[in-house]
Amino acid sequence: MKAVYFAWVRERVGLTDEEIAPPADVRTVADLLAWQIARGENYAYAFENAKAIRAALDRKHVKHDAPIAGVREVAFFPPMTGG
Amino acid sequence: MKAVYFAWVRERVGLTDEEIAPPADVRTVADLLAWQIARGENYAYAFENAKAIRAALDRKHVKHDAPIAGVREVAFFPPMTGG
Amino acid sequence: MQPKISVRTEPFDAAAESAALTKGRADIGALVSFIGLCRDEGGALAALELEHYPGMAEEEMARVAQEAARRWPLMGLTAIHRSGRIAPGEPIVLVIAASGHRAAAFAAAEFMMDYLKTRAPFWKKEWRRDGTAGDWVEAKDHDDAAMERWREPGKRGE
Amino acid sequence: MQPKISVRTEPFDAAAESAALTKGRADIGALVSFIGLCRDEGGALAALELEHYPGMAEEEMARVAQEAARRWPLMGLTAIHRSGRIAPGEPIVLVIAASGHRAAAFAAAEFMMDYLKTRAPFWKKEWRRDGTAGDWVEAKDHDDAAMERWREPGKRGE
Repeated sequence: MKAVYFAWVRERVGLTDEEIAPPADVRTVADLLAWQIARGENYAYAFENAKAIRAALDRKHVKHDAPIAGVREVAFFPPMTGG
Repeated sequence: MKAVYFAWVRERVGLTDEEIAPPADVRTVADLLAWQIARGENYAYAFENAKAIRAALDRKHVKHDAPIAGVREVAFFPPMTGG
Repeated sequence: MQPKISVRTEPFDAAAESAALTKGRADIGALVSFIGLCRDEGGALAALELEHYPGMAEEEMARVAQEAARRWPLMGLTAIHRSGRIAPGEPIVLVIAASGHRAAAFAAAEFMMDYLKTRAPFWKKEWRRDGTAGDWVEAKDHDDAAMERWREPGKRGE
Repeated sequence: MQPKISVRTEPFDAAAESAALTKGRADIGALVSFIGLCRDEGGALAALELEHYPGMAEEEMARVAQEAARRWPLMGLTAIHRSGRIAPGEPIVLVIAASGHRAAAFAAAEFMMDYLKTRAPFWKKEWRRDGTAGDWVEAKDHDDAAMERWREPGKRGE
């Protein structure tokens, strides 16, 4: 699964994207956020406030309870400020 | 007092403008409309449906009960269709 | 903020009017433009002839613009209305509202149009392709309704 | 009606985009354009840096445009969003909605902006005149509220 990061999530993680291989018990976006936090200080910093993190699965907005099974690309980013 | 006419009111009256001198008992726009109707067939045709006639006194929209004392220019026209 | 009001026969340059409002400043966040065009749905229209009340048309447009400027924090407001014969597809009216934020710019531009439609002394007459005069365009109830809603409490963007 | 969606670094030509929508047709009565500009109220901003999610940004803009086209009878819809560094006073986003009547064109353009603000994956970072990085612009509650009102019954112009 490819993970992509934007804005201050990207800056805090220190990567624009990476391949990730979460274990089988990581089933939802919320699970994935918890798993990411345990991966290191940069991830803990990026994802410390789960409420401030938006997610997209294969380029579609999802809520944190969305299942990640079969997803090729997961994106994490702050609330959008375009326009 | 100068009377000016626009759109189909102008076409029916057959004039763009004229000097009028209504008698002293013509006090409001409604009075003026009734007085105009009595002036001839073209005026009767133009002003037959008083509800369809809008008026302006010295270039400001008014209702038919507005007094005309001291007014220099009265305008009669249909509801506006600009924009 | 001094609104720019104009009635004229020649076409307007919407891009130039927008540029005139934004030039040399960086406090405008939102620019909303409305262009009203001469429409011919049936294919029988040669032109609309726009008649106006010289003097009052400009004054009424200015009064509406001042009311918009009173209601919303505007940094620019332009209203140009053409008169004379206008062919299908050609522009009739331009309104541009500039503000710090989009809600005020959208509301002010729509308010201007709703008020101009029912208060500015302009009338449209149809000319047909066969050279004959058509009808005077009739005022629409929904235009009055569009204006009335600005009198309700909780108006947008204020 | 096929909406035109674009994300790009270079400036857009709003007049050319409007002309592309209206060219050769006489059924459009109303054209509403919105331009969002980079604003600098304090005088300390060198530029905004617009980051976006390539691919998803275009897709989400297209989804919002399709929703607008479903809600209102549109004859044209264009949405262009820039990315990269944008200086104060420069345009960031353009939305143009064309319709037979003004209520639909106004509503569709404002709907597009309200949805783009909260759904299109763009983020703004401030760069200060002293060369240092400023803050990431924070999302505003009133933008969410602006989007939510389109879910209420009795939506405008529909």
